[in-house]
Amino acid sequence: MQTIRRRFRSILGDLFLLSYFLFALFPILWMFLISFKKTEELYTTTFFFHPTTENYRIITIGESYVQGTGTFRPDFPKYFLNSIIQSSAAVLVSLIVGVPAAYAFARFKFKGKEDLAFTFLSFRFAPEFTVLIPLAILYRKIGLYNTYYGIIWVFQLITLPLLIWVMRGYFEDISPEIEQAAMTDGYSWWQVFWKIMLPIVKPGLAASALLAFVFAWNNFIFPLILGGAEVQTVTVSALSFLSSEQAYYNRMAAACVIASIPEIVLALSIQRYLIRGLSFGAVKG
Amino acid sequence: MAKVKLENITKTFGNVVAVNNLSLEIEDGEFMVLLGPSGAGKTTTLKLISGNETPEKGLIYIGNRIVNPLEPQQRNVAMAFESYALYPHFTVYENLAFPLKAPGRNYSTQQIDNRVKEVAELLNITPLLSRAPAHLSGGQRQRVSLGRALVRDPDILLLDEPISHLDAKLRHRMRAEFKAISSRIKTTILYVTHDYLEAMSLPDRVAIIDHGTLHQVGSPEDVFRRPANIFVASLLGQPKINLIKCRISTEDGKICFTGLNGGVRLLTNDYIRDRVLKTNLDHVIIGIRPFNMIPVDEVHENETIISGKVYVYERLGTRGILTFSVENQNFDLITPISMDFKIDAPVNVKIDVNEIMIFDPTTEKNIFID
Amino acid sequence: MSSGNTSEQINTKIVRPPILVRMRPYLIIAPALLMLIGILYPFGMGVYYSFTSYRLTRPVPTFIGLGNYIAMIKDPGFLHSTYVTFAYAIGATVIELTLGMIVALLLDRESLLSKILQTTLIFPMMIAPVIGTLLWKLMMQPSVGILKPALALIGIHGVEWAADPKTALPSVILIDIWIYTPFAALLLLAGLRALPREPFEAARVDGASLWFTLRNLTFPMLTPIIIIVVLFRFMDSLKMFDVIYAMTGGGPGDTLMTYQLKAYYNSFMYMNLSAGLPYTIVLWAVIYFVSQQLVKYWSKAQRRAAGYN
Amino acid sequence: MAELRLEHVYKTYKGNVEAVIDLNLSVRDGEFLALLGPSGCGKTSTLRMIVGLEEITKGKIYIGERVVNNLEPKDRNVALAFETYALYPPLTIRENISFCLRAKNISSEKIERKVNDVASMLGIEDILDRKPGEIGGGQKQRVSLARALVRDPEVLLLDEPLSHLDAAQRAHMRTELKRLHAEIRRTTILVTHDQLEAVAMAERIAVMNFGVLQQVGTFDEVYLNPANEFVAGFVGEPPMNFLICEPKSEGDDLFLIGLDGSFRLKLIPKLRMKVLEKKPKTIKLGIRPIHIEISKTPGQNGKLELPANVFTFEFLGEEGQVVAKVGQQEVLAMTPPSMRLTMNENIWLQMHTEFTYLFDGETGVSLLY
Repeated sequence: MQTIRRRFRSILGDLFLLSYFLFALFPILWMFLISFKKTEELYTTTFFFHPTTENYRIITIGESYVQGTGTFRPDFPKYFLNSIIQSSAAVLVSLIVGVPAAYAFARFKFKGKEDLAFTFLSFRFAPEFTVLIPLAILYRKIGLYNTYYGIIWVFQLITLPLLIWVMRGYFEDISPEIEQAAMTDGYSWWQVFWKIMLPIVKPGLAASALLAFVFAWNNFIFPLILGGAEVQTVTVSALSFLSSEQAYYNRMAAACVIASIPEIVLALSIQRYLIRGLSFGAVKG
Repeated sequence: MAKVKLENITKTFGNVVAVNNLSLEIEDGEFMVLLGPSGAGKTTTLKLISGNETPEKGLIYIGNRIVNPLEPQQRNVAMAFESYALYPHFTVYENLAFPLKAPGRNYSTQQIDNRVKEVAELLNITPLLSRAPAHLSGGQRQRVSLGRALVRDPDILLLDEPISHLDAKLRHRMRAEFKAISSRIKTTILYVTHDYLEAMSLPDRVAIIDHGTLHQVGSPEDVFRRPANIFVASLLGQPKINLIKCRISTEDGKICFTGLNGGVRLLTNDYIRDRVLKTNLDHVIIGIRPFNMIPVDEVHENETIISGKVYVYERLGTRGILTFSVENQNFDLITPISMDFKIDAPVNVKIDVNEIMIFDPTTEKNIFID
Repeated sequence: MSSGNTSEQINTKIVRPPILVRMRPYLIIAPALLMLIGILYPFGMGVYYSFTSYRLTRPVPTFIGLGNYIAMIKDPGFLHSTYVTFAYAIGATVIELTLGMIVALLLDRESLLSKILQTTLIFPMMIAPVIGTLLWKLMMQPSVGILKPALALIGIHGVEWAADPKTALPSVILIDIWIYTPFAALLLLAGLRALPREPFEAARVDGASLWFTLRNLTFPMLTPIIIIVVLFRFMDSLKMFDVIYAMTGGGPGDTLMTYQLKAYYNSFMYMNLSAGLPYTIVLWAVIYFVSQQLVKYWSKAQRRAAGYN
Repeated sequence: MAELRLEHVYKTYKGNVEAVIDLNLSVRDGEFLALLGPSGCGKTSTLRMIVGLEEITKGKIYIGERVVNNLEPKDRNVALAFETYALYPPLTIRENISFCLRAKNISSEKIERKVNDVASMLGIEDILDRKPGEIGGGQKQRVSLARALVRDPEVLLLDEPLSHLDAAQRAHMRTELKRLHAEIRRTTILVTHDQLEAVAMAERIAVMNFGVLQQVGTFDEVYLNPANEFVAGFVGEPPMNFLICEPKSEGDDLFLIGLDGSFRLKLIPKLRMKVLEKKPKTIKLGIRPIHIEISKTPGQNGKLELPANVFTFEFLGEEGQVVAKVGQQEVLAMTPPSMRLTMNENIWLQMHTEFTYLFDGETGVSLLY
């Protein structure tokens, strides 16, 4: 029953789809490509060149080179480590604080519950500078500026609302009767939470923690304002490649590739749970 | 094994009164069914006893202990949920063993293993022990949920519509099977259902509730033969009992009910006459069960006959259901499968006058029960 | 306790559950509450400072009422800044929604192509926005970038992208679209797949054309998710900082000076914190108000899509 | 109005799952036929092939004289009432019903009139401006019927129309659908797994199992002389009992010896002749629960009789239900309201000879044909 008109329409559809994915994926491919270009070939060739891994070697092992006003040691691995420590610590704190809260939001009735939940959500939408400007003052006063703790604390603005709302959705999906059955079987609410609720939401919990990690990792504005040299993340450091006169685009591309690998891997592993995380549990993927 | 007593229990959700001043006693070791339409507060009553819900008013005794302040895990109650509520991440074996591993219950792993295997044998789900709940059929899930409640020896066993989600054939078989099992379970059982067949066949006593209020408690036969009111009468029996509003008049010493503006005239025996006179009512609602109405070809004078028009005739396998209308009120009766009726054809129906029930039109109470 | 006396006489102590059980929800939520206070405090400070004059060079807050807000409005660049902030947000959201819907509809057809491509749909959004922007900056580079030769192939020359004030806004919107269209596409695709199948089969039996079905069935039933996409995209693009800062830092000149950029420059470049705060607090007020309306509209749309009035 | 014919129709899904095998079925013009079978027997695939929502793997489907295999659903002039009603959630009931008319841009007065006619026929005039979410199951059922009938189709298809209603609504809708068909006289096909529905509403019943048509006939044909063991067991509630036994002739009499000698029955001449003719190795004796009379003493009146032992007895108000064991095999029977039986009491099951059926032990085919 495939009429001519229907087949024509599906070809047109596929053409449009191909062109969109070209627009979406080509830049990543191109970034990957020029990260293997030697500096000399940077300006002369487009697709055919002699690939080299020198860019990766320079930014990972690190090498000092003169850059205008002073020597600049782009020790990229340190920034990479900073990002990992800060993002994972922030997610850990949010898990410890947020998951019980999400369970309380899902199961218990208490005064002011919905306003509380909505306030957490409003953090996600508040413009960053409303809190960054006062924190810039506060951090310098209490010595949190340019420290891991400072960044981990401010990252809560990203990771905590996400975890609370997504986990609330997962807890609400579990029928209350499963808990009631477990309690009737003789377990206190804490053991029920630990032995029944958490194991059931484990996959969703892992996925939303990873997604929170990616959003913290990708954040640029918090470390830019509240982080100094010691705690600089990959996102802030990527920008510094451009400021040098002798623009090492190929090294920047290499830095961008390394900075993006964790996210791509994580994104593929939590494919099924992405929808829920992205929409804060509003859309059940 | 313990007695359960509910004393003036009231439970509301927002402004909906789920349980309304309910007082009910279930004897030690008794099998009682709680029957009522959906939304009557049956499940809420179970959850009040198990502790998953707390009443606003009233006391709950298990044995002679007031259990209101106790949480479910402190009440030694076992419950099989309507939605089965199996632990999705455990195998069937782990689901059955879970209650035995609860804190405060020191069963050795060997004891647990024996007990689980014994219950699995009883419910013949032994081949399923290593499966995950997701791979079980409805009937199998229902048995695992029942097994999880039977595995320990609780003071009370609460069963919430255990077999109502199965398809008709499986339900008939499971009901018969449950009848066999229940004789071997030595504990007080409270079994909730909306299906009157289960209420008739399984328990020692039936409690009928609607909108959270108790209508009647009694043996299945007692509740079926002598319903306390119209609600109970129409709840038991399929198709429903036929109700006719009648005027009372006396004709040469006998009480005569006339209804459907002359469509029906019933002359009653002396026993009924005495009861009716005592109530000094001028109107009554009489109830006739479908199997007490028989379609006849010829009419004899001393029989009570209602004549009407066939509305529709359905042959349902074992029997036919004839719906006939008199003064555009429809009545149902059961016929043997061999009969056949054409739509709108006239039909005469004989009524067995001694089997009729009589209700007070205002209080809807059965006048034979004081 | 003989059951003789009525339940009221038994004092409630025996009947009410112990204090620990009743306070349980608050105990569980306590750490999150502490965190909440820790976050609300700086917000409060921010609002307070916006009514004072406070410079990093002279960190003594002196109360000046609405002085900062009046200064902001009088600022010659304020009007343009408002225009570019909202133009960026509306432009990005509308295009991402439309493009996302088309991609979602095409992916929903379960063709072999859509199965392959679907797994890579999320990639642009997973890369840090600032890195994505650098990438496009590189591509737009006349010397090393790929866009100049590529466009030359199809006869387009001399596109200055973000360097030219006329094409600066479209360039940054293009990058925003590249990063966030997957968000719209993924959510809408999930929405399409969650729709019940039978109504669409009924529409086919009823002989409805593709467009007629889309207009009368698909879009009305997808409205709740469309609202969620608009909610997230409009709010986020209103406060977008990374893309514009990494691309041109607000330039060329003041062409891309959105409220966030204004707040950043006033507070951290010119050290005048209380001059920067009004921009971000006004933006927050706008976002809070718009998100409230959208959430209200969302619950109404959800009822309508599910078949209620 | 048109006759519907299926000739050698096959439906094979991916991974050659044969859903429908060589189906030949013709439905007379204006007839009400039920397609009855357990879930997964191919009845829904057949329905979807007739409507055009599924490709026809092999064979032809005629509506009237037209072959409809390659026609789009909308060009086949058939209408389908979906099992889950498939109403359009965002549209009002009026828009739901007029959806197909608006899709064909018919004039709005004509649409208005047609919608009101079909709405009054189904008694849903008062809910035309409500939304699908705000009406009950019975009403949703009527709206989906109205939407099907407003197109004035040649063939009306009902996919498990009553399966989502509660018991009271189901009984009511059974009578409504039967009266509706009497009124519109449209060729109607009812797909259902519930034999009560099929028996109550349809004039003829086509029983299917594993994609194969088992038997087509009126209720009496299918109920009183089932073609095979499946049809006998499927039609009739509670289902027919089957006792496995072996034929043994002694002199010119023929006896049926129960599994492990649990019973011995002398066959009446009519049945003996059939068994001798077909010579099956083993036989399944079929008897319906309502055709069994229970007696507490062995009978003498020459009826076919089985000694049995009570396993469970249930008192159900209007009647009782007993599960008795004949050797190891179980037999379910009904008892009059007054009778009471106790666990493992010895009873005798007396069977009406004209309602006893014999099926070939291996093939399950009825021996009485």
